[in-house]
Amino acid sequence: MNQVLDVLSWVLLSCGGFFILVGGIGALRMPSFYTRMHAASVTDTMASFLVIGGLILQAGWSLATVKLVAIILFLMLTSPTSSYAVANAALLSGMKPDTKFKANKGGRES
Amino acid sequence: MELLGYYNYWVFAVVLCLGLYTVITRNNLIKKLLGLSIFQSAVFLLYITMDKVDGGTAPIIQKGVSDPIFSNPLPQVLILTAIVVGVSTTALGLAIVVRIKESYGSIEEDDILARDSEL
Amino acid sequence: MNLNEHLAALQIVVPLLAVPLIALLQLRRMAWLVATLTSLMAFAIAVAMTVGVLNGQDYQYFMGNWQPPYGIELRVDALSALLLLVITAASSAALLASYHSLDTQIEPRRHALFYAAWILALAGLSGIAVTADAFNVFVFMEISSLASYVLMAGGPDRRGLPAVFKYLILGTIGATFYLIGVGLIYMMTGTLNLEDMAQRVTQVADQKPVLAAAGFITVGLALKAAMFPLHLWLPNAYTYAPHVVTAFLAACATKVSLYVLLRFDFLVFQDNLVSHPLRFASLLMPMAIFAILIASAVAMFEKNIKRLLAWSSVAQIGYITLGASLVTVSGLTASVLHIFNHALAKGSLFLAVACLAMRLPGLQLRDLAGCARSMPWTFAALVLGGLSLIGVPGTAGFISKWYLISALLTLGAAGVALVAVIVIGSLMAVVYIWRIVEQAYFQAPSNPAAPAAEAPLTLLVVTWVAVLANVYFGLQPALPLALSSSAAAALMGATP
Amino acid sequence: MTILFAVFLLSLLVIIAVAIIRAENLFVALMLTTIFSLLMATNFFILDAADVALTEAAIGAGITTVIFLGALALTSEHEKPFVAVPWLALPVVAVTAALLIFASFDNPRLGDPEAPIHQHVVPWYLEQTPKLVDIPNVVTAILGSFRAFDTLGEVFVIFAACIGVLFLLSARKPSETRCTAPASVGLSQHLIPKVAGRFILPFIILFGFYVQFHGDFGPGGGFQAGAIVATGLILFALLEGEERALRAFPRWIMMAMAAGGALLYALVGVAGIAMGGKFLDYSVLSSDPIAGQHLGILLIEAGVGITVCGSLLLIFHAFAARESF
Repeated sequence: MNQVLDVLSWVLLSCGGFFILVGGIGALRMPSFYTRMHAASVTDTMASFLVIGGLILQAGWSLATVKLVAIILFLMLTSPTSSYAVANAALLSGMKPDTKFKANKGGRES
Repeated sequence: MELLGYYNYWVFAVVLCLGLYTVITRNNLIKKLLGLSIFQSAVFLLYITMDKVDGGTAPIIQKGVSDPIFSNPLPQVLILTAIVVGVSTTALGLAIVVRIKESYGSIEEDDILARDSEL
Repeated sequence: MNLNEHLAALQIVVPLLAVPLIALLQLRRMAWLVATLTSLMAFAIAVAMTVGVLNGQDYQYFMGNWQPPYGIELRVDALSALLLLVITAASSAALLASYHSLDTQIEPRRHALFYAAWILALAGLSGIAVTADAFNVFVFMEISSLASYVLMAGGPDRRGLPAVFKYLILGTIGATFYLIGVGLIYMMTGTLNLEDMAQRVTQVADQKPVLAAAGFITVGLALKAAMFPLHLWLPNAYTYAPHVVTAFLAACATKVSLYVLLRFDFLVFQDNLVSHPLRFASLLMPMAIFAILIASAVAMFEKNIKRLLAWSSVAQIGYITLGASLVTVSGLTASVLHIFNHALAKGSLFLAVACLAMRLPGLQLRDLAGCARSMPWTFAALVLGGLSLIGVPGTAGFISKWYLISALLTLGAAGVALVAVIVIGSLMAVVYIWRIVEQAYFQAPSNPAAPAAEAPLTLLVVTWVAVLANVYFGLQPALPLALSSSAAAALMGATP
Repeated sequence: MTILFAVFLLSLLVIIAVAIIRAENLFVALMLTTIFSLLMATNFFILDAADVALTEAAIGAGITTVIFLGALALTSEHEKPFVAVPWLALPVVAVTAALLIFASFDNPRLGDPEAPIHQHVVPWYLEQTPKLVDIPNVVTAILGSFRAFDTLGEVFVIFAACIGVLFLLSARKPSETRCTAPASVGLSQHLIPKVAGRFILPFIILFGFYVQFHGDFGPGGGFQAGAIVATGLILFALLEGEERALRAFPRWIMMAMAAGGALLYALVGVAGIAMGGKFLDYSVLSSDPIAGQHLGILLIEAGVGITVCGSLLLIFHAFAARESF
């Protein structure tokens, strides 16, 4: 049983790591501000939930688990809010979202 | 591995000097204060590096753990003080910068000097 | 409960207790009253301890009743007693003067905060003088620095703000260097108590970190003490500060950093670093000579009276370090004595400037023409203070220069050359003081905005008390002399 | 393993420091400084300094950033492009770094249990704390009792900063820069931050109190707690706007807190003298010395927390209210 939990937690942890990597690459490579933010939000939500889920499995039934659950709840509240605030600030400062799918900025596509 | 034991001291030296460099060379007063806070943070690293003992834990005595190894608590106490000193200095510096901006209209050192020599 | 044994702690605790009270008082006259009473009380404590020290009492105090090196130790010996006298007396005199002088410079509703900062500066400076713990010195150094930035930024001239900002940056760098130095020594010895440190540094086999520590501490404190190439913050910060603040801080702020420097170099390093006296002297002496010559020369051409006196302060710090750089008992005696006497002279000069500024806010030298006729008392005080600064016999300044010269003459030929430096420096002081006298006494009044009346009476009385103290200690130098010679002996006593 | 992780974090620290210097937008530089502080806090945690890590995160990364933001709003965001090549500064700084690195080879290696600082003074603290003070967190014992005088000084440092900022920012503005900006309404027009913020706020304050009273047993204490509670109240001001925040929590309460906490600390010390001990001697406060120590530490930690919270709030509001001053 312990073995299974251990494997499962490592799977979760590595998946979390993978999504952090994806989010990082996305934040660097995406074409516009809003798409970058979209990519970065993967690290906020998916990746951190997976990592903390893995950690909970590692911790077992202890005080640490309670604290980790509290962290998840806190993240669920704050990270969407902060993303909203950033996007809203960008919109207010005059950055227009690209609605016409002109992804070929810089002539990368033919 | 032996050399890695000194890595902390090198980072302390490099970060300290980066901070000092910013303070000396930049004209912008807020940038100077940012440099100053990096400069101060580097010293925190020096003190905290000293406190580590191999295999030690944070110096909180727990019942039932026999013969524990603790890291050194004294530098931690000193740095708690230094952190508060740092934020106090920064706040005061920023208040002065705000006043400078209001009376000179600029926070660049060369502009301020130029405006004083106009008088 | 015997209060006498708690005096060392009360020296700091009384001002610290007063600070929150003053900050809460919104009535400015009340704030002034509480601040002045606190400062006078601190002065009384300092006097009581000086008497005790002269009678051979040792004021050693363990904070929280924890033995050093585990707890923080306070210690008052002759050197700290002398410093405490200077600090508390300067603060009390300047506070009494501020009753009138401050009204023209700071809006009344900000006075309570100003006085709170003042008493914080007082507490910080006396804390540095009292404590015997290297890190505790840093804490009180920061209290006094933060408070003095605030005080100096209070002036009405906008040029004061960049000047204070520069002081803040350099002061913080200085304090941080000091902190690095203390950290390095702590790393090698494991203690923060100065006495304990002095004993344990001897056992440190390898000296590289200790040497680096000595360098950092010396440079850091030299920055705070405005020693010669590191004095750049001082002239403008002093010039644009409110006048009473200049009188207070010019009398004691830089000296307190010098005091810590002397403590560290003579108590901790002296005994332990190979050829320390030689290194110390060879580094400090050229700086001291340059300070005396260059700063005096700059002062000769200065157009603003306050800035002129500020440059003269840089030169006078040179005299103090010159005495210390001899590393002899007589040199140190002269040095410590000059800390006391220069505080007297500069304090009374800046108080006289505060009187003058009541009627002539610009303080430009050319506006002075003929002012001595309408303000005879103010100018008489300026002249007497100036004479003490120059070192004319009969004034306090003479005594310390006399001791400095006799200490130098024991060195032989090299000493004579150094005496020449002092004589040249004093002659330059004659020139810059004469420029004020000439304008004020021998020029026809040309300025239409010339003052018509004398400064307020209380301000004049305080100034004259300070000036007469110059004369008194010039004729009766027994008290400062006893303190400084026993301080010098104690400092040198660390060497076998 | 840990050491490799530490090396990675430290290298990141250097990279971020370089990035801060190179950033021309001050806002960007400030955000990088916050990251720098958080990384620093992580490093402290790896080096077993949990208390310091918590403080650096709360004060270095949190409060400092907020104060900087307040100042940036009043000044300008862009740095003038940097032209002059610093021929003098570069060698000076390089030589300092080289000297420090040179001296470092005689420093004790990281984690060396034979280092002098682990031999002298500190063993006494670790040994005597259970007997004399009897609280688990040795850092709190030193901070609150053995070196309580330093901590008293520290409280007055932050109080000095608070007095200074209030004094400087209560000066009249030069007439040409005076403007009649409308009173800020904060984020009250924005639904999502408002709802989320209101939901989190009580938990932040609760956490602050936890840190305050748990300081004897784990990492935490007055400084961290004061900063955390102040952060919560600053969040309230951001959500509801200056005006409402000041109506709910007026300036005189903050001033009373800042002054009262400092006074409380000093008076506990004086009580030591009055009851026949030394200044800050808690053992005489109660018939049982250990109970006296507990009482003393509790009181002074409360004083620290109250002062820090009040001072930081006053500093924040001084910057925030300057616009419409």
